[in-house]
Amino acid sequence: MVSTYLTFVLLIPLLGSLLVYLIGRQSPSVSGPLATIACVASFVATLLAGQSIFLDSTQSLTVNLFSWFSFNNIDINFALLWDSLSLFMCLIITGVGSLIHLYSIGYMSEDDSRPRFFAYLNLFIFFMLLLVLANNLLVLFIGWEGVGLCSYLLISFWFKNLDYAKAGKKAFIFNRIGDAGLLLAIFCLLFGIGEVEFLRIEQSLLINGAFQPYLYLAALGLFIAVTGKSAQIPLYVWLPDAMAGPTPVSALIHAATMVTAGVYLMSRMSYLFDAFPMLQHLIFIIATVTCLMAGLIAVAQSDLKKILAYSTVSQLGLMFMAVASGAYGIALFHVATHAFFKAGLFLSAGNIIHALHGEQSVHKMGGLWKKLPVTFVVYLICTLAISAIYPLAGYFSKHEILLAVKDAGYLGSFSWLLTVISMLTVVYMTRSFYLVFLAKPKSDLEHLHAPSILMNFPIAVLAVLTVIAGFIMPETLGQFLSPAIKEFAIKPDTLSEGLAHSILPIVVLVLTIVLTPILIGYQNLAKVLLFFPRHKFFVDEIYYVLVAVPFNKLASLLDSLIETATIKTTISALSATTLISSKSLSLIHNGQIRLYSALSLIAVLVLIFFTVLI
Amino acid sequence: MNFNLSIVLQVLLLTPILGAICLFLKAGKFCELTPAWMYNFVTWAVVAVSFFVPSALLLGETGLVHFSWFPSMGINFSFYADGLSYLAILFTAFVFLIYGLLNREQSAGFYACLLLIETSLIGLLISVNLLVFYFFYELMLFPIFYLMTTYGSSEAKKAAYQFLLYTLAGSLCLLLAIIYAGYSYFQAEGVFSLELVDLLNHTFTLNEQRILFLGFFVAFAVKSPIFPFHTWLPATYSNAPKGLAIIFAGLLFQAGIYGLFRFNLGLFPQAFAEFAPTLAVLATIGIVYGALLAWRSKSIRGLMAYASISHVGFSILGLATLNPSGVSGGLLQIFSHILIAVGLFTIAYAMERRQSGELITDFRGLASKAPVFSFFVICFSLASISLPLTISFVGEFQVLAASFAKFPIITCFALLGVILGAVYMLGFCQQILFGEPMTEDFDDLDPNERISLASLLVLILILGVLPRFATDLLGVIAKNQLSASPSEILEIIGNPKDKKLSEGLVLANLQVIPHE
Amino acid sequence: MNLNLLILVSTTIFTLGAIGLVLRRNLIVSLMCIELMLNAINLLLVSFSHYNNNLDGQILVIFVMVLAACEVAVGLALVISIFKHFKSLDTKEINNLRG
Amino acid sequence: MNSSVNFPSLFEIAPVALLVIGGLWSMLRATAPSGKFPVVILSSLFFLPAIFWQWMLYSSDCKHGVTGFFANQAIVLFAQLVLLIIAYLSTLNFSEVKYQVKLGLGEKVALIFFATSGGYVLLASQNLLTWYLSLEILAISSYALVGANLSSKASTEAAIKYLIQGALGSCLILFSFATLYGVTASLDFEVIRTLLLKADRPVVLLSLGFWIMGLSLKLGLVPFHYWVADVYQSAESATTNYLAGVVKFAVAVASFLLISEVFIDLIGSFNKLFWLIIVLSIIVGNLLAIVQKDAKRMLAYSAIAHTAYFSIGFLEPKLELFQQAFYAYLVFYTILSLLTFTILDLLEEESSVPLKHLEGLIYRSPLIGTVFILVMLSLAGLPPIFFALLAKVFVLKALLSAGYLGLACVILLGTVLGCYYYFKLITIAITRTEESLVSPLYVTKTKAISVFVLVFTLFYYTAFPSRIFDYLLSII
Amino acid sequence: METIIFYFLSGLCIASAISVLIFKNPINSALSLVVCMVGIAGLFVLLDAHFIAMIQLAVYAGAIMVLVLFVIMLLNVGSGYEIHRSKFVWGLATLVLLPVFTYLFWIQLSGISITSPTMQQEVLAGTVERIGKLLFTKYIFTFELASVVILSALTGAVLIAKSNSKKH
Repeated sequence: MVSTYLTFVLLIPLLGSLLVYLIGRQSPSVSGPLATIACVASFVATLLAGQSIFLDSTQSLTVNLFSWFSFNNIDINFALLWDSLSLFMCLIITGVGSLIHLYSIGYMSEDDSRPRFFAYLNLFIFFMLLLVLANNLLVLFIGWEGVGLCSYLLISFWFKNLDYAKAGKKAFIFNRIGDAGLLLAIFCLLFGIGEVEFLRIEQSLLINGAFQPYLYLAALGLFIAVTGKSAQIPLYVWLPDAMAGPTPVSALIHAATMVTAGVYLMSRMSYLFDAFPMLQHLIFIIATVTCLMAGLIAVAQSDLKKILAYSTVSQLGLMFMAVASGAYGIALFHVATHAFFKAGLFLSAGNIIHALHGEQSVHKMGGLWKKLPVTFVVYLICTLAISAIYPLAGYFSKHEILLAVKDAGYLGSFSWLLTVISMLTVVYMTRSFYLVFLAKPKSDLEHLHAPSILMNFPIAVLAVLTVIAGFIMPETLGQFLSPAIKEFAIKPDTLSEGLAHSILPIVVLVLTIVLTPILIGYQNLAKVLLFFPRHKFFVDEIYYVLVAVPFNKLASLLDSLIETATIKTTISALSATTLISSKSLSLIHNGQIRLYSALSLIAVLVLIFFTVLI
Repeated sequence: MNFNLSIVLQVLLLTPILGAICLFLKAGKFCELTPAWMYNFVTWAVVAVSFFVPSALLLGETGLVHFSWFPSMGINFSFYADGLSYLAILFTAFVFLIYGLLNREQSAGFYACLLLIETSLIGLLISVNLLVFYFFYELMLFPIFYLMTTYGSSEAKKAAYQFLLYTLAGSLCLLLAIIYAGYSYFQAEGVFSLELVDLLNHTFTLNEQRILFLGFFVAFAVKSPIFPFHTWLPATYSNAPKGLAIIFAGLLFQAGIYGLFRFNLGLFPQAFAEFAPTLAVLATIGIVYGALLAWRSKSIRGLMAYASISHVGFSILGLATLNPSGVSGGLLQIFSHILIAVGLFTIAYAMERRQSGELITDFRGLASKAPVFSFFVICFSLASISLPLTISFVGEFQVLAASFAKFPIITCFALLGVILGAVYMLGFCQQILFGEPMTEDFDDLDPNERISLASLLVLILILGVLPRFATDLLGVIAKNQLSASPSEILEIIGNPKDKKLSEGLVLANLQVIPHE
Repeated sequence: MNLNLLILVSTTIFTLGAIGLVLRRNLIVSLMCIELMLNAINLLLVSFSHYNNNLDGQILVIFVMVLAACEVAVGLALVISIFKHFKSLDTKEINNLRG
Repeated sequence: MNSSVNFPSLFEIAPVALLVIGGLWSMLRATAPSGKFPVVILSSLFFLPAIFWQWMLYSSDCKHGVTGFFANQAIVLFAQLVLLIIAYLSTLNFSEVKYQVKLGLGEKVALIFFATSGGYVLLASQNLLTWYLSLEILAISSYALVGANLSSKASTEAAIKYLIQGALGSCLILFSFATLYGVTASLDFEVIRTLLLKADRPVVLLSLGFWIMGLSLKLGLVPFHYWVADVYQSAESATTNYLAGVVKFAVAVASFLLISEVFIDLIGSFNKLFWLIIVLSIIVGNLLAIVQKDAKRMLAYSAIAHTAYFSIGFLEPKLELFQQAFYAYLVFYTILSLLTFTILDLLEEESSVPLKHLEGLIYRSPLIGTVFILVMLSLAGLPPIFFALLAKVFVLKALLSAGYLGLACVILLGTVLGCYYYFKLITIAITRTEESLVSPLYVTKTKAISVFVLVFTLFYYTAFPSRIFDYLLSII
Repeated sequence: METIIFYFLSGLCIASAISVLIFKNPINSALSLVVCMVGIAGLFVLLDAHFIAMIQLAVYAGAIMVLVLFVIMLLNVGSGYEIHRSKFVWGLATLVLLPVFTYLFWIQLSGISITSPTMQQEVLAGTVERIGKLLFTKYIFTFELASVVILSALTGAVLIAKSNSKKH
C-alpha cells in the first residue's frame, strides 16, 4: 500500500508535467491550477504514504520499482527509500511546492508561456522527489541532474533575454561540475566497497570501517557535488545569477528545495562524513567563509533578489557549518525553517517586483508598506525570523546551529565570527526591508500592480508557518529524524533564554534602520567601504580569468597547434610534397630522347654496379 | 515460422544489394515507383528482415553460417550474428529508414548509393571471414565518395578526397594485417585461413599480436575515429551534402568500434591488454580534445563533429577497460551515439533546409519561432551530455566507473570531458534557441522530421530507463569475448577443421540472456 | 689476337654507339649508332663463336642482321615521316610529348 | 651437332600458321582499292580457329617437347591460349568506324597478326635465338603500329622514341645473350641452364643484369620507362590496348618462364635489383600519374605501377606463392588494361583523351560509364569487384610470406597514391555537364561484346575465384 | 701478320666509330659507319666467319647503308644539327664511357678466359655449308620465323609510307 502511494507521490508530478504542457497548450489558463492540483495531490500522497512513519519513525521501507542496469554484477535498481528523512524532505518539497505553485498561478497569470512554466515546475517537483526518495546514489543522481536541468530551464525561462539564458547555462555548468564530483564519489564507492545503496553503504562502513583512501575521495567527491548544488564556495557563483528566473522559481528551487539537496545528501551519507574529521574541518571552513562572504556581499547589493540570493548562500553556509559539526538534524531543521521564511521572503519580493512591473533595484523602491500591507507584514515576519529573533522559527534553528558549532569547537578563538555572521544577516535583511518598505518612495506608487489573493494567500501561509514552526518542530523533529540520521535532540529554549538571545539582533536591527538613511547620504564612503562586497569580491572575474580563459586559450591552442598546425599542416605538407615531387619528376620527362637515352644508360651503369658489387 | 538463420542473413544482405541494383537499373520506371519510394520500401524490408534475426538465432543452435567460396585462400562467406551484430544491424537499418523519411526528393543513383552503404555496413557486421569483412569495409568508400562529390560543394569534394585517402590508408594497413594473420596461421597450421573461427583458435605469439594489433588498430582508429586519426572527420561531416551527415556521423564510426571489439580484442587479447593504457589515454585525449574543439567550433556541424569525437572516445575508453561492464558500456555507447548523432545531425539538416548558413551565429532565437524544433534540440543536447535516464548515461556510467577502477587519473580527465560537454552543448542551444529571433521565417518541423526525431527520442529514453535488456546482452557478449582465451574457445567449439564449423565462434548468443 | 682484345674492341664500339645515342641530335645518326651497337654485339658473338668453336653464335649473327635491317627499314620510314611533320630531324625539336 | 631437321609438326604450329596466314590475307585484302575493311570477319576467321586449335592442343594429352617449343608445359599452352583470346578481343577494337576511315587498316590488322604470332612463339621458345627473334617481331610490329597513325604528329614522335628506346633495350638483351652464349657456347635454354652454374659468376651476373634491364625496358619499368607514357598516349587507343594488354602479357609471361626455367638458380642474386626497380616503378609511376592531364597518359603511368605489382613475381620465382601472385595479378591487370583502353577508345580524339573528354561519361552512356567506374575502382583495388582485391591479396601474401614487409608497405603507399588519380578520373566521369546530357556515346555492337566478355570474366572469376587461381596454381 | 691485321682492323673500327660520332655531316657519319662495318667484316674473316663476313659486307655495308644514305640525301639534311659541343656533355660522356669500358672489359677479361675452349681443337670455320646446314636443320623454324619479322617490317614500312603518301 505504501509503495503504491509512494509511486503516486513520484508519478503524479511527472504525469502532471506532461498533462499540464499538453492540455495547457490548448488552454493556458488551466495549466496553473492543474499543476497546483498535481503538486497538492503529491503532498496528499506523501501524507498517506507517510502514515506509518508518522506513527513509528523507525520504520523504513525500500520500494524496488525495477532493475535499471547492472555494473560488475552489482544490480543497480530503480528503488526508493522511504524513511523519516525522505518523508521529511518530501513534505517540505510538496508542501512548500504546493504553496509556490499556487502563488505562481497569480504571478504568471499574464505570461503566455504558462504551460511551459508549470510543466517545468511539476517536472522539478518530480526530480526533487526522486532525489530525496532515492534508495541509491545512482537514482539520486537522476534527481540530482534532473533538478539541475529544471533549474536551467526555469532560469532561462524568459529566453528572449540572452542574459537570462546565460544565467541558466551558468547554473547548469556549475552544477555539472558538482555532478562530476558526485559521479566520482559513486565510482569511488563502487570501487571501494562495491555498493551504491545508502543502507548497504552504511552497513558496509559499520562493519569494515572507512579507512580507505577511496572512501575519503568519495566523501570529497560528494562534497564537491554539494558545493555545486548548494552554492558553497567555490561553486556558489551561479546562485545569484539564477535570480534571472521568475521569482516563484527562485523561491522554490533556489531557496526552499533544490539548494538544500546538498544538506540532504550529506545527512544521508552522514556516516561517511563522520569518518573523516579532517574533511569535516575543511567543510566547516568553507561553509564559514561562504557564510561570511555571502553576508558581506548581500549588504552591498542593490538588487532585491540578489540580496535574497546571497542571503540564501549565507544561510546554506550556516547549514553546512552545522553539518560539518555533525549536527545533521539541526541542519535539516534549518532547512525546514529556511524553506518557510526564505520562500516567504522570495514570494514577498515577487509581490513587490510584480507590483513594480519588474523593478528589482531596492534603491528605486520605498514606502511600499502602505501599498502592499500583506506583503509588508510577511516580509517583516520573515526578516525577523531570519534575523533569529525569538520566537520565530529562524531563532530556534539558527540558535541551535550556533550552539552545535560552538560545541564542535572548530572555531576556537574565532567564535566571534559567528556573531558577525548572525549580525550581517540582520544588517542586510533590515537594510532591504528598510529600503523597500520604509524609505521615501522613489517612484510613482499609483500604478502599482496589486497582488491578487492567490499571491497573498501563500505568503500568508508561509508567514504563519514561520511563526509557528519554532514552537512545533523542535520537539517532534528530534524524535522524528533520529532513526534516519545520527541521534540528536533539540531542546527548545525557554522564553527568557530566547529573549536574551534576541537582544543583540534587535539592537542591530534598530541600528540598521537608523543608520541606513544616513549612510545613503554618504555614498562615497559606502562605495569605499563596500568596494569589494559590491563587486562580489570579483569572484566571477577571477573565475573567468582562472578557468574560462585558460580553457579557451587551451582550446584555441589545440585548434591552432594540433588541428591546424600539426595535423593539417602535415597533411598539406604531404600532399604538397607529393605534388612537388610528381611535378619535378615530370620535368625530367621533357621530350628529349637524348636525355632519356642518357638516363637509361646511367641507370644501366648504376644498377649494374649496384647488383654486381653489392 | 521456422526461419533458418542462414536464409535470414542472406536475405538481409541481399535485400539492400538488390534494391541498389534495381534503383540503379531504374527498375522503378517500369512499375512507376519513385526512387524514394523504392528506397523506403527496401529500408522497411531490411528492418523487417532484421527482426527475424533473433528468432532465427533462438531457433538455431548457433549463429554461424558458412558458404565455401575460395577455400584454398581461406576466403569463404562466413556470416555470424550475435546480439551485438544484431543490435547494430537493427540500428543501422533503422537509421536508413529514418533518412528515407527525411529526404524524399533524390535521384535513383543517390538512393542506390545509400543502399550500397547499408549493404556494406550490414555486411561487415555479420561477416566473420576477415577478407570478406574487409571487402564490406571498403565497399562503402565509393558510394560515400560518389555522394559527396556528386551532390556536394567543392569543399565537399575536397573532404571526399580526404576521407577517401585517409580511410584507405588505414584500411590498407588492415589488409596487410589480415593477410599477415592468415599467413601466420598458415605457418602454424599449414592451411591458409582467414576465418575468424580458425584464427581465434590460433594463438599468435606476442610479437605477432603486437604487429597485427597495430595493423587492425590503425584502420579502426581512422574509422572510429581515435584522437590523432580524426582529421578527416570534421571536414567530412561538415561538408556532407543533403543531410548525409546523418548517415555518416550516425553509422560510420560503429564499423571502427565494432572492429576493435570483434577483431582486436578477440584475436589479440594480450596485445590489447598491453595496449589498453595507451588506448585509454588516446580515448581520453579524444574526449577532452573533441569537447574543447566543439566548444570552439563556429559551425553547427563542426560542433557536432567534434562532439562525435568526444563521444566515440567514451566508447573506446570502455573497450580499453577490459572489464566486462566497461566493455559492454563501450558497446552500449555505440548505440547511444548512433541515436544521438542521428538526432543532432537531423536537427542540423532541418536547420539547413530552412535557412542557409552553417555557422551557429547564423541562427538565433529559434525557440520562439519553432517550439517543437527547440524541444528536440534541447532533448538531444541533453542526451548528448548524457543526462540520466537517457541511454548515453548508462553507457557512459559503465565506461567511466569501470575505467575509474583501472585508470583513476585518466578517468578524472574524462570527467572533465563530461563537464565540457555541458559547456559546448548548452552554449550551442543558447546560441541558436535563445534571444530575440533573427529571422521571420523559420518553419517548425514538418511531420516527417517530427516522427523521426520523436522515434529517436523515444528510443533514447526507453533504453535510458530500461537498458537492462541491452546491458545484459552486451555484458554477456563482452564477458565471453574477454574471458574466452583461445584455449577456452577451443574447448567450446571442439575441432575447428570439423565439417561442423558451425559449432564454432561461441562469442555470445541471443539465447544467453540471463535476466528474468 | 686474343679474345680479350676482341672483347675490348667490341665493347668499345658498343659504348661508342651508346654514347652516340646520347650525344647526337640527328635522328639518322641515332639510328646509325644503334647499328653500331648491333655490330659490336655481332663482333662479340662471332668472337665467342670462334673461341667456343661453335657455330650457333654465327647463326644468331645472321638473325641480328636481319633484325637490324628490319629495324632500319621501319626506322627510316619513321624518319621520313618525322621530317614531314617536323621539317627537321633534330631530336631537340621533337619534344611535343612531355610531362 | 644435331643435323636432323627440327621443324615442328603442323599440328603444333597450326595456330602460328593461322596467324601468319591471317596477316598475309589482311595485307592482300588491304591492297583492295576501296571498301570497308572487314576487321571483325577477318580476325574472327583466323583468330577463332587458332583459339580453337590452341584449346585442342591445350586439352590434348600429348604435351611432349618439340624443338623450338616449350610444349611440354601446360602453363605455356595456357598462356598462349590466353594470349590468343586477348589478342582477338584487342583486334576487335579496330572495327570502329574511326579506324575504317583512316588508311592502312589492313596493314594494321596484319601487323597485329604478325605481332601476335611473335608473342605466341615467344611464349614457347626454347632457345635464345627464338626468344630474341620473336621478341623483336613484337617490337618491330609495335613500332610500326604506334607510328601508323601518321596524321598525328605525336604518334610519329612517339614511334621514333619508342624505336630508339626499344632498340636500346634490344641491344641490352642481345648483349646479355651474347655473353651467355660466350660462357655456355650454346643457345639452348636447357644447356644454358645446366652450364650457367658452372660458368664464371661475374660474367653471368653481368649478363643477367643486362637482360633484366633490357626486360625492364620492354616492360616499361622505372628507370627505363621513358617511352611508356608517350607511346600509350599517342598511339591509337586500339594499339595502346594491344600494347598494354597483349604485348605486355606476352613479354611478362615469357620472361617469367625464362627466369623460372633457365635463370632460376641465379636469379636470387638479382633480388635487390628487382626490388629497387619495383619500388621505383611503383613510386614514380604513381607520382607521375597524379599530375597528368590526359587520361591515356595518366593510365600509362599507372600501368607502370601495375607492371611493378606483378613484377614482384621476379623477386622469388622459386616460391609458389610468388608464381601465383605473378600470374594472378598479371591476369587481373591484363583484363583491366584491356577494358580501360577499350573504353578510352570511345572517347578518343586525335589519339589523345584529355581529361575533359571523360566529363559526364556516366550520363553519356550509363553502362560504359559504370564499367569505367568499376574498372577504376578495381585498378585501385577496391570493391565491388572482389577479383581486384584478390589479386592484391595474392601479391601482398607472397611478399609477406617472404618477409618483404617494406615492399608491401610501398605497394600500399602506391595504392593510396593511385586511388587519388583513379578517383580523380571517376570524379570527372560522374561530373554532370550540359554537353554530356545531349551527346550520348555511341557504342558499336562489337565493342559492347568485347566489353561484356571482359566484364563477365571479371565477375565470373569474382564468383568462382578458385576456378582460375587454384587452376593456375595447378599448372604452374 | 694476323696480329698486325687485327690491330689495324680494330684501330680502323674504333676510329671510324669515333668519327661516326664526331662528324657533323650525317653523310660523313654514314660513310664512317660503312668503314667501320667493313672493318668488322675483316675481323669476321680473321675469326673464320667467312659467310658472316660476306653478309656483313653485302647486307650491312651494302644494302642498309645505301638505304640510309639514300634517305639522308632524300631529305637533304645537311650538317644543320650540330653535335652538342658543350664541354660538360663531352665530359659527362667520357665519364660514362670510362667506367663502362674499364669495368666491362675487366669483368669479361677475368671471366671468359676460363670457360673458353682451348685452341688445340680444329677450327670450326663459318663456311656457307656449315652455316647453311645448321640454319636449315636445327634452326629451320627460326629461319621461317625470320620471314615473319621481315614481313612485319615490310608491312610496317608500307603502312607508314602509305599514310605519308596519303597526306601529300
